[in-house]
Parts: sequence; structure tokens; C-alpha cells
Amino acid sequence: MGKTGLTSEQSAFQEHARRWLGENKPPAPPMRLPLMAIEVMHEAQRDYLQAWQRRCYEAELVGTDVPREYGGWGREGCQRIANQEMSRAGTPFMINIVGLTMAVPTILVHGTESQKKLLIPGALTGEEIWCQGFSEPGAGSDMANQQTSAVRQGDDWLVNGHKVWTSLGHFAKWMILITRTSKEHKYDGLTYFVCPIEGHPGVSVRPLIKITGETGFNEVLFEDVVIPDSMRLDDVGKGWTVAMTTLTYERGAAEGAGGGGGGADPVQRLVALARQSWRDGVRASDDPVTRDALVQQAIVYEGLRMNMRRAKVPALNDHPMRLPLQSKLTSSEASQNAARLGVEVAGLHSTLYKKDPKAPEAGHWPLAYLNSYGGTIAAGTNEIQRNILGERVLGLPKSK
Amino acid sequence: MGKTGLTSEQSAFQEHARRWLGENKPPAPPMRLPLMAIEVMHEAQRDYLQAWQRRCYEAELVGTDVPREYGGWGREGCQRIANQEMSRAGTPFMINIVGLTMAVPTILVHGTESQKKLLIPGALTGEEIWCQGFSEPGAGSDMANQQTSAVRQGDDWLVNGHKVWTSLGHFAKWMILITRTSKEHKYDGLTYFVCPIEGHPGVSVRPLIKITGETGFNEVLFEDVVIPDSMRLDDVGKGWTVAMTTLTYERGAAEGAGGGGGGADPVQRLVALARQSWRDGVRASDDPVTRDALVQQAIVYEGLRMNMRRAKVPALNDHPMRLPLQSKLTSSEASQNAARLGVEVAGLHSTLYKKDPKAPEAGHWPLAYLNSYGGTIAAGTNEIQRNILGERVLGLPKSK
Amino acid sequence: MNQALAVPRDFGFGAEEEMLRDLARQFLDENMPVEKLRGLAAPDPEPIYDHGQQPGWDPQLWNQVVELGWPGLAVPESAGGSDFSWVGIVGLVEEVGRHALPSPLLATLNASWVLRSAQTERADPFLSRLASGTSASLAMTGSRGSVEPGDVDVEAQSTPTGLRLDGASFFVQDAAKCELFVVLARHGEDLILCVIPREAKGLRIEQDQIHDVTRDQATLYFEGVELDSASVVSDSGLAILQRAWPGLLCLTSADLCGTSEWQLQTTVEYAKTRKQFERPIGFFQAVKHPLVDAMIGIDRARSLLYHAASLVDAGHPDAEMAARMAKSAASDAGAYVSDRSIQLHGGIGFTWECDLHIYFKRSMHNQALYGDGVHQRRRLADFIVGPVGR
Amino acid sequence: MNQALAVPRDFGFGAEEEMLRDLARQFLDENMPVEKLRGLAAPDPEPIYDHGQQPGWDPQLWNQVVELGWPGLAVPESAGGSDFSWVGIVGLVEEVGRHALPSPLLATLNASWVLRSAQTERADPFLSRLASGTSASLAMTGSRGSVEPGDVDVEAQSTPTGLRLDGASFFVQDAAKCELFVVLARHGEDLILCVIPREAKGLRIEQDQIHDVTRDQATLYFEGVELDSASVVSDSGLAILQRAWPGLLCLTSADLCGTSEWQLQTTVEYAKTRKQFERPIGFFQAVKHPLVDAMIGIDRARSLLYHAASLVDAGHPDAEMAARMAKSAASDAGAYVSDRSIQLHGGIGFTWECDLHIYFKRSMHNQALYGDGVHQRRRLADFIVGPVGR
Repeated sequence: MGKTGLTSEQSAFQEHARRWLGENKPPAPPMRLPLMAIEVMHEAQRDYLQAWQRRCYEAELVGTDVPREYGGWGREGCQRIANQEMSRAGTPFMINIVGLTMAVPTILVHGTESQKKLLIPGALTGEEIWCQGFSEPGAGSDMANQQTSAVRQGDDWLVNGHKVWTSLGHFAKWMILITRTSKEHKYDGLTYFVCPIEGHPGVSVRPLIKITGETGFNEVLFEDVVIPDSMRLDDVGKGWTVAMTTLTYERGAAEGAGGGGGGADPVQRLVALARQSWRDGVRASDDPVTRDALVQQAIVYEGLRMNMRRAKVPALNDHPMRLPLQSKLTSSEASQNAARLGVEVAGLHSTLYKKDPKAPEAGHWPLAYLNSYGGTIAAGTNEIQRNILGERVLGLPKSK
Repeated sequence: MGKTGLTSEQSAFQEHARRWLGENKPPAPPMRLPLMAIEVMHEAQRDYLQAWQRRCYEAELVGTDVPREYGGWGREGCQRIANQEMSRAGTPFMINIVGLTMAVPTILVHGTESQKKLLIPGALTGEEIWCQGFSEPGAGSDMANQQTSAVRQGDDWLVNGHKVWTSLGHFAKWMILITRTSKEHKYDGLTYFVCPIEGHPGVSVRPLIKITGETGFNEVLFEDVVIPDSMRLDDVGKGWTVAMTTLTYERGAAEGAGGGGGGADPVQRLVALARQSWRDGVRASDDPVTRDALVQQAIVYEGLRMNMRRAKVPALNDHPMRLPLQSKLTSSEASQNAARLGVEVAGLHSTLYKKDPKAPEAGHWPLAYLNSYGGTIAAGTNEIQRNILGERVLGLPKSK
Repeated sequence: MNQALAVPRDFGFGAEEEMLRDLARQFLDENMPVEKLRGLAAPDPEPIYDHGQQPGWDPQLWNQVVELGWPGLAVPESAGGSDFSWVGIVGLVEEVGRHALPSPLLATLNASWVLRSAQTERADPFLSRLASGTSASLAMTGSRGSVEPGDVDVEAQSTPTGLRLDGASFFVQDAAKCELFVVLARHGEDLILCVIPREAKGLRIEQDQIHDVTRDQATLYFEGVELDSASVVSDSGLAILQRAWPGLLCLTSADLCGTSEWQLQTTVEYAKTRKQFERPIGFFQAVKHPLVDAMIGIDRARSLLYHAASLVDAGHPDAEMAARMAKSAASDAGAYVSDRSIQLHGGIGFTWECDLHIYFKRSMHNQALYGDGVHQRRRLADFIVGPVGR
Repeated sequence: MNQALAVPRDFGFGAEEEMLRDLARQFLDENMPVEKLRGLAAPDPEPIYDHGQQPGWDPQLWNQVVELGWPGLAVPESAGGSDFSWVGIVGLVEEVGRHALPSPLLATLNASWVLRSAQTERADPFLSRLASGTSASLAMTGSRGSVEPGDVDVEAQSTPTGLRLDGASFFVQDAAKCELFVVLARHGEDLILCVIPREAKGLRIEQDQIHDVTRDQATLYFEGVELDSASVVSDSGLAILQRAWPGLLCLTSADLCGTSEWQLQTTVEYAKTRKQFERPIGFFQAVKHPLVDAMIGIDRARSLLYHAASLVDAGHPDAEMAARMAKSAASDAGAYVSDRSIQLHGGIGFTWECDLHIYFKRSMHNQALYGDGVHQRRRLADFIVGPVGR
């Protein structure tokens, strides 16, 4: 290993990724580009992002560390590099984020050989979009309180229930689904399935409208939906364990199959906004209180990047989960605070929304601020994240 | 009632208080004047403050609303005015703060006629200093978890136990004391006494040293201490109820017998500090980020004053306890934040402590910051205050 | 200091003020329950956010409001108004905010306050019209979105018959609902204050696309609008606005206090009923304590607000300082409670079907109007710390 | 951008760095357990705070530290040091902070770094002395307490035999423990850097009275101190200090990260054992969540710190920016965890007998040294937002 901490294979891959991204930046999209999965509403957005994922897959930037027999590229420790390079290049995010960062890692750990061969390749290319069925109207933060029932019927399971908060559900071919198979035990009564969505009898997907006024997440209803037992992941009653694997990946504790990218550095965007905004007769970028706030954001974002880097250096980590488990919490709050600062800096112009030609960046700041609550609420509210960190890392007694 | 919201008696009293305070500001003390009871360490401080309380008493600014038969002045709604005028005049606080704001109101509600006649007059003049015995090493925020035992022996009670956090204990003639008289019931097993302290057999008072390096509060040990039953306040097993009366007064929910005064407006002090401190080549008072922070403090303090005023206008209060129950929390955090800002503004000079001739205001800012934790911890930590507000005012379920 | 004695200890909030406030609460509880608000302001978002449709309001209800005399509250009795105390009007506006009422009421109260602050008889005819129910809005902001008066992009040129206006005025509140505009325009060295009807020839009103669904906002383009001399209220526009400013700050602060209190109480109710981990979520300190902090912030803002309004009523020189403190506190409390209301509701709080977003956006809009906390504090520093360099 | 490639992804924290850090932890665990620290630094406060006695330290332990070679870590091998990486020294200093070690180590490391940054052979004799255990401290601050280099109150005048110093230097760290002072003085247009022994004739050392009991601080009065030419290291003092600055910022940040981590872990342990309402207080979110926030703040500071140190090692032009970010984050994290550590301990945390106050004060002192978060951010704004007025 050289001075950079990379193996020679990794260094070569980094060179490749950087060069390819430099030469293959996608064309400007025909519509406002969503910044995260929860903003994907229309088919045009889907088509654009799906095409981009396919190209990244073919350039080996997706599925990089997945074994070749499941459609991946069989490298080691290169997915992280691909993600970082995409982020650095400011290219669009991977639309199949649920498939790549949740489903694939979970199937790799808990799936059978035939499940792996059936499900992983389409997730990597982006052809088969995935969604997640962990949230219910009654469950919320208490994820173990699942009510969607699965009842055994010979080789099949009969599923009834109601999932919410399902990003990408309206485009999904597959869902990772937690169900209740026993009412006797809260945690041990859960079982984890892969469920077909698109066109599957008894499944209805209805878009929910967000506070932004846009769609992008859904409720999914199950009425006597049949799932073959071959679509079960791991044992009956082991759903909680499987879900923990999934969430470990989603919460950033490990690397999935490639969820990189996601647009320009918010700090640079904020600085640009401040340069064109006025505060009491001076440019906001010249106002010391605004400058202090901008620098606070810059420090937070640089801290996030350096945390990611430090997480890979065992000697600089007392507890292996201490940094990884922070990342969902800290990155969602960084985005929220940056967006709120953008609203403040824009002043009266922050009243203008996305279709107003006078709105800075087509209403990006109020829109991003409203959307940021997706990040601080979904996938375990940040209150729950703080419990998890206090309990799993600091060893404090459980609050629940 | 006139346009000022005061009765004519109150207006006349206000005039009197203002005039008297204008003409009778006490001479500069021979030592650094403590800013709160927890800072009273030495006899010289006590003597100075006791003399000042006596003069205020004689000017009818203390005990103002207490009936004449118990040594007070028999007015109505005038104590608040006296307190405000003292605060406005920036005169020293009343040393017998525990007696005036806790013991006297409690005895007035729960005491017998002879207890009132015996105990109240000396508390008002300041001749007999009071302390409080509610805190124990094991109890902390869980005030009902008292372990100090009182066992009936004929007409007396035999008390054994250990109290801490006792401001003024080393000068006190009396203590208001909660004891456990039954182990069967957590809340109904408590009984409330008045206990002689100075020279009383079996009582030892030991000063504790604060993080400032100064004394000012004590631990008090009880070894087979005899208290006559005539010193019991209200019924056996009613101690929790009596204590709630006491704390209602202490937490600012009602007016005691006069605990006003307390020194200069911290915002003016901060501004003066900023004028003489330097930040990167400019005076801190010219630095916009410091200016913003100073104004934040000014808004908080003005808010505290206006809250006090609004609390007296029933039409502007949806819930009668909403403002009063906030005051301990908000005023202690205001003091803490102001002191911390002073430390920041002083920059490198904040490293200098009280005996350094170069220290701004003789080390006031680091000293005040360290002392401020007395305010945020004692008398129910601010965490407990937030529980109380959430439960009693907002009606949320109990957290404990 | 002695002037402070003239300010009543109860902020002047007496029986009449209480009656007006309680009446307003009852009237709006009945006539603008949240179910109605939702149907009116926040039906399907697509037409509003994507196709330029203006969010709904209830002109019928406005007629009732006019009958109740609210638009004339700040108008002197001589001009047919009721010359009500500002602290009383503030109490009313809190109720307006609590119900997130879509209406031209605030714009009209603001306009009447500015006209009144002109202290000239030339304003009387307009004040009379406002008192009898003509709605009006202020047009005084340039394209930079200055939140202080004086930065205008409308030029007045003398013509043989009077004046002629060219340029544009931005961020005009509830313009679609208003019949008159009180316009600030540059005329040589002066800033003049004039009043023009929405039908004026050469006036083009272009509605902004905003996120708040409880109001509208527009840009007024002046393309050779002719003014006769009766339309010009004063040529001391800047002085008038500076005089009026504390009052305007109070009304926006009051609306913020009202929305904030609704957000707090709605979230408290949810925290009492929503269960997680077998307990109402209000049991958890991560829910309870932020709600307490929100309450504390709102109470600070309200107390400062009543004080500021009482100084406006007294014509006290500290009114500007007090009003800026109130706006800073109200903006910050509004931002905090808005944030926590969504977060503590969890998933449902992120949906359009939950009413929270209506208040969130009204509050966010109000935080920016007349300047947020940072802005007010910059101005306050001159009072509290002294000018830079002294 | 390409320069960034030269910075190792693991911050250059390799096997040697890990070994040094682990050794330091073990050595200090054994030789400066908190019980010893308490007895040394925080016995009866009265002699220290009221009668000018200096807080205690262990000169014997310092001899061992010298034998371990720590004072020479930043000294080039040519001058007898070990030329260790800055990121490794930072790791060591974190352990020093974690044990709140009273010693002249930090002062000496800082002094050696400045001398080294002089990049002149005239510094070598002094660097050799430091490497062999002579302690030293920087004297470079004027009476205003400027946290940036250049504002000095010491004047150098040419004399027939060399130079003569008059004036005073303030806020000299651990002066009572140091044998040499690296002094910045004004000489005409230049700022010269010179080294004088504590016994120099005309040098009067007056100890400050400070709250931190784990260090000392003094004012040096120069009353005609004579300098020969060998004592003058350079007449480019300002440039040297600017070059050295990122390294100095890193060491204070590292000490802060160390004290903060101790405060966090100590409070976490207390929260696991202290019971209230029949539960360990760590059960309550009002205790748990602030501890998590403290951890997050410390981790941000640590990651930024290793990055900054690696840029110092690389001589990277972004080192100043990174070091200021680290100091801002470390100061803010230190302030937050200091505050919560006392508050969450409740009554016992307010007493002298509890060790928290020792760390609280060391942290408060370090927050001010070289400028707090607000100060660093003001300087950072020029990098991140660009200069005012551009």
C-alpha cells in the first residue's frame, strides 16, 4: 500500500473513475434534476437517471465490489472510490439507490444463491428499480411495530397491509418488505421478503403529496398479495435481524453497491447565492454575520468529508461504529441547515417558489428546505438516530 | 385602577420605593459583592448584606405584603413593586433569600399561628438567616427520593441524615427540612419541619468548595438531632405538598416576601466589556458578529422583563402558570449565556482570574460563568424544569 | 426614563382590547376552521405551484370582516375609523395568524397605518375609503428586496397635468386582493407617497409564484401611470415610512406569534395522542423539551410584542427598538417552532394532507418580511452597543 | 487540486504514529491518573486563587518525558530531534489533553515548531537544546491579547554590542516551567525573532493569576534586556510565525480534542451509574442526546484536525484553512462538552471535589488561545466566501 492508503489496483481504478467521469459528464437534463430519490416524480426524470445509472454501470462505477457471478465487477474496496469520485464530479445520483444501498447488500448477506442470481443484476444496471417497505402509518419510529401480515399458505404467503413513505414505489419492480408472521413476539415475529410490485396482483401504489406540493413518495397497499416462499430472505421470524443489515447499510455504516453522486457542493451554492443577495444595502457575502454562518456550513461539510476519510483508518477510530452510525444524522442535518441558511440569505426572494422567474435558482432554497425534512425524518427520525448512537456507541441504557 | 395598572396605594408605594432607593443606595462594600446567595462566603459579606436587608426592611421594602401581626407591613401587591424597584436601582440582593422567598410564604400557608409569630419576624429583618434542606447526595433531581429519616419519640422527632447544596447553611439559624417518616410511600412518606441549625446539638455544617474555588454552599449532617413536634409544618406525611408550596415560590411562580435586587444589568456590563476588548484589530464592540451576540442577549433580558410584566395581565395569559413556571429556567440560562458571552468577548483576557490586576472587572466573567451552573442545576435542574413545564403547562405525559 | 412611566404596566391591553381579541378568535374559529382553510388554500397543489393559479381565499368572509370594522381599526375617528389602540390591533392580528387567514386585512391595516403616519389631510379621503372597506397594499420595495424603506425602483416625472410613474415595485403583499396601492416613488431628491387604484392605466400587475398558500404577492409594473395631484399624499415618503415602521413590524410579528402558537398547540396535541414504543411520544424528552423551548420562544416574542405595541401607542421614541426586538424574537420563534412542528410529527408532517405545511410556509414568508432576526439585530446594535467606531 | 493527491488518505497516521500515541496513552495513564492530577493541580484552591501560589506540576515526570524524547519530536534530525510527523505529534498531544497534563511540553513543542519554521541555521543551536530537554515558550503577544501574530509591545533598539529589548510580552504559556523564551520584538520596520534565557538580566517575569490549574501563564517585562547577535534567529519574525501558525493551531486543537473526549467519557460513565427516578440518568433523552451531540462535535473536530495536520506535514498551501477549521470545531466542541459535562453531573459537578472543573478550565483557556471559533471563522471567510467587497 502506497502513501495514499490505496492499493495499486485501487489507485488505477481511481484514475479510471476520474477520467471517465471527466469525459462522460451527462448532458443537462430536460427537466429540473431531482437531488434525491424522494424527489423523483416523473417518467422523464426516471428515464434520464436510469440511462445515467446504466452508463455508470457499464463504466464499472456501479456494482464495482459485487462478485462477477451476480453481475458485478469483482473488485475490492473500489465502490467507495467510485462514490467519492462521482460526488466530486457532481454527477447525478443513482436512481436505484434503494436497490444498490439496501437490497443488494442485504441479499448478498441473507439471500440464497438463486435469489442473488435473480435479483442483483437488474438492480445494478438500474433496469429493475427497488423500493422499501419498512414504514407503516402506525409504526413510525418504532420500526418493530409492523402490522402488515404475512400468512403461510402452502408454498406461498398471503400478505395484507399498508406501507407508507415509499420513495420510487411508482417505478419499482421490487420491494424489500418486512411483515409480521407472528403476533406473539414483537421482534421475533417479523419476516423479511422480496415482493414484486409493478403489475403484481393485489398491490396498489398511490402517490403521496409532500409538503413541497410534489410527489415522490407513495403509499403501497397490499390486499391478499401472494408472495412465493422462494422470495423470503433468511428464516421465518428473522426479519428484524435482516432489517438491521439493511439499515446498517442505509445509515451509512457500510458501503452498498454504489449510491454516489448528488450534485454541486451546497457551500459553493450558498456562497454564490450570498454574492447575488442584498442585506441592508450590502451584498450578503460582505455581511460578517452571514459570512460567519456560511463558514459554519463549510466547516460542517468539510467535517463530513473528513469523517468519511477517517472512518477508513482503524487506528483513528476507538469504536468501529462511532463514525459510520453518525452519517445519516449529520448529513441530513447539514443539508437541512444549509437549505435553511439559503432561505435566510435569500431574504425576501425566499418567498418566491419554483416557477417564478425572479426566484434564485428556480426556487431551489425553499424547495430544498422543505424537502430536507425527508432526510431528517425518513429511515429512522434523527431522534431515533440519537438514541441508536447513545445506546450502541456510548453504551447508554435504552430509552425505549 | 389608573392607566398604569396600579392602585393608588401601589402608585404611592412605588414612588416611595423609588425615592428611598435613590436616596439610600448603600455604600460600596468593603469586599467583592456576591451576586447571589450561593456566593456568600465570609462574615464580612454577611454583615454587609444583613445590614442592607435590615435597612430595606425598615423602609418597608421587605415583608411589604406580610400581615403586620407577623412583623410585616400589611400592604397588598406591593412586594413585586419593591422587588422591581430594587432590581432597577441595581442595589444588592436580600441575603435572607431562602427565608423571604421560601420559608415565609410556606409558613404563611402551612404554619400554625404560633409558628408564624415565632419565625416570620426574624426572617424579615434578616436577623435570622434561613437555609434549605431539600437536596441529598442520592436524591438530586428526584426530590421525592429523600433518605433523611425522622422518627417519632414522644413529643419529639429524632432526625438522622445528610443534606447538601445548602447555601447560607454556615450562617443559618433555621432550616426548612424535608424528612422521610415512612418508607412505605415515596411521596406520602415525607414530613416537613423547621429545624434549628446554629448551635443545635447533632447538626454539623461543613462548607463545600465550588468549581470557582470558593465556598458558599454546604453539606449539613444530622446525627440524632432532636426536633420538637411543634416545629413540624402541616401534617405528618404531607411533606411533599408543603414542599410544592415552597418550590412554587422559589421557581418564581409567586411572590415571596422580597428577594429583589441583584446588581447591574448584565447587557450593559457586556457592552462595556466589548468596548474595551479587541478582536483581530478592532474593538469587539465594532465586530458585527459580537454585536449580533450582544443584541441577542439584550433581547433575552428585555424578554424576561416583559414576561414579568405580562404575567400580571390576566387577559394576556392563556395559562396562569405558563410564564411564572418559566422564570427559573429562563433567567438562569440568560445569566449563563451572558457570562459565557463575556468570556468569549474577553478573549485571551478571559484566562485571567479574580486576583489578576489585568483581569477585566476582577475576573468577573469566568467567575460568573462558573457560578452560573449553580443557577442551572440548583433548585431542580433545568432539565427537570423543562419536564415540569411540558407536563404542567403543555399537559404532556410525565417523563419520569 | 420618565417617558417610560407614561406607558401603562398592562401594555394598555384593557377591556376593549380583550373584547376585540376574543371576538376575533370566536369569529375566526367559526368562519375559518382549519378544514375550511385547507380546502381553500391548499387543495391540489399542482394548479397553484405549476400553473400559476392563485391560492384561494373567501371574499364573502372579507365582506363580513369589513362589516366588523376591522379594516378601519387604525383609521382615526375623523376619517370614519375606530382609532383603536395598536396593542389591541396586535391582539387581533395574532388571531388572524393563528387561523392563517387568507385576506387583504394585514395589507390594508399596514396601508392605513402608513397613510395615517403621513399626518396630512391629503391622506384623509383614502383613509375614509379604507375604513369603509376598500382594500389596499403597500408598494415600496425595489428589486433587491430591501427590507428597509427607501430603496425603490419607481421614478416619478413631472408632467403638465401632474406626475407620471415608471418602473416597478416588488414584493407587494396580497396584491391580487387589493383595490388600491400606496406607492413609494422617487421624485428628484424626494420619495413621494401616492395612492393609485389597481385599474390605473399603465399599471401592470404580475403575480409572483410563491410558496405561501395563504396569501399572494405581486410585482407592479408602472408604464407611464398618470397621477393627479390628489393622488400624491406627501413628498416626505421616507420620513413617513420611518415613523410608521415600528407599527408595521408589530403586525408581522403578531401574525408570526399567532401561527407559532397554532403550530405549538397542534404539535402538543399530536404528542399527546400519537403513540410509539407503547407511549404517547410527548413522554419522550426529545419531544417534550423542544416543545417547551418553542413555548419559551413564543412567550418572549409575545411579551416583547405587547411592549412594542404599547410604545407605538404612546408615540414613544423607543418604539423602533422595541419593535425590532419583537420582530427578531418572533421570527426566531417562528423558525424554531416551524422546524420542530414538522420534525416531531414525523412522516405525516411531511405530507401535504397534514395542515402543518400551510403554517410553515406562512411563517417562513413572515420571517423574511421586514427583515429576519439577523437583520433586526444588526439595526438594534446601533441602539444597544452604539454605532460602529464610537 | 493535484497537490491534494500528495496527501495520504490515512492522513499519514501510520504504524509509528499509532505506536507513539498508544505509548503516550499508556505512559500517562500510569503516571498521571486523575487522582494524581487532582492532588497536584487542584488541592485546596485558596493558596492558588487567593494568594498567588502557582498550581502544581511534576518536574520528575517532565524528566521522564524528556527521556522519552517528546520535546524533540518536532526538531529535525540534524539538530538531534526525531523529525516526527505533525499528525503523529497531534495524536500525542490529544493524550496530553486527555490527561490534562501540567507540563511545559506544549509550550516547548510550539517553540520548537516556530524555531524550525525560521528555516535558518541560526535556529539550530536552540533547536538542539530543546531536543535535549530544555523547555521553552513563545512570547509574542501584546497587551491587547491579539490572537494573531504581529501585535507586539516589545521594542528592540540597536546598541553598540547588539540589541536591547524594552517593553512587555503578555499571555506567555507555562512561563514558570520554561527555561527559554522565543520572543517576537519590533525592530524598526521588522519583527525580529530572538531567544533569551529566563535568567536574562533585565527580564522580569510576573505570573498571571489564571483560572486554569493545569498550566501557568505570565507577563514578561523587558527592562533593557541585552541581546547578542547569536540570540537573534531572524528578522523575518512575522513571516515565520505565519508559516508556523497552522502547526500551532493544530496543537491547541489537539489538546482540546483530548480534554473533550475525557469530559465526554467521564460524563457517559456517570450517566450509566447515577440513578434518578429509579433509572440510570443516561436513559433520559435530555441526558443521552446532548452526549451524542457532544460526540458528534468532537468527531468533527478530530477529523478536521488530522486533515489539517496532514496538510502541515505536506507543506500544503491549504494548511492554514484546514487548521483554522480544526480550531473552530475543536473550540466549539470543547465549549459544548464542557458545558454539558457540568450540567449533566448536577450538584456534584458543581463542586471542587469533582474533577470536571479541572478539564472545564483547561478547555476554556484553550478555546481562547489562538482565537475561538468566531475568530477563526472570520479569517476563514476570506478563503471560503472571498474578501469583503469583491
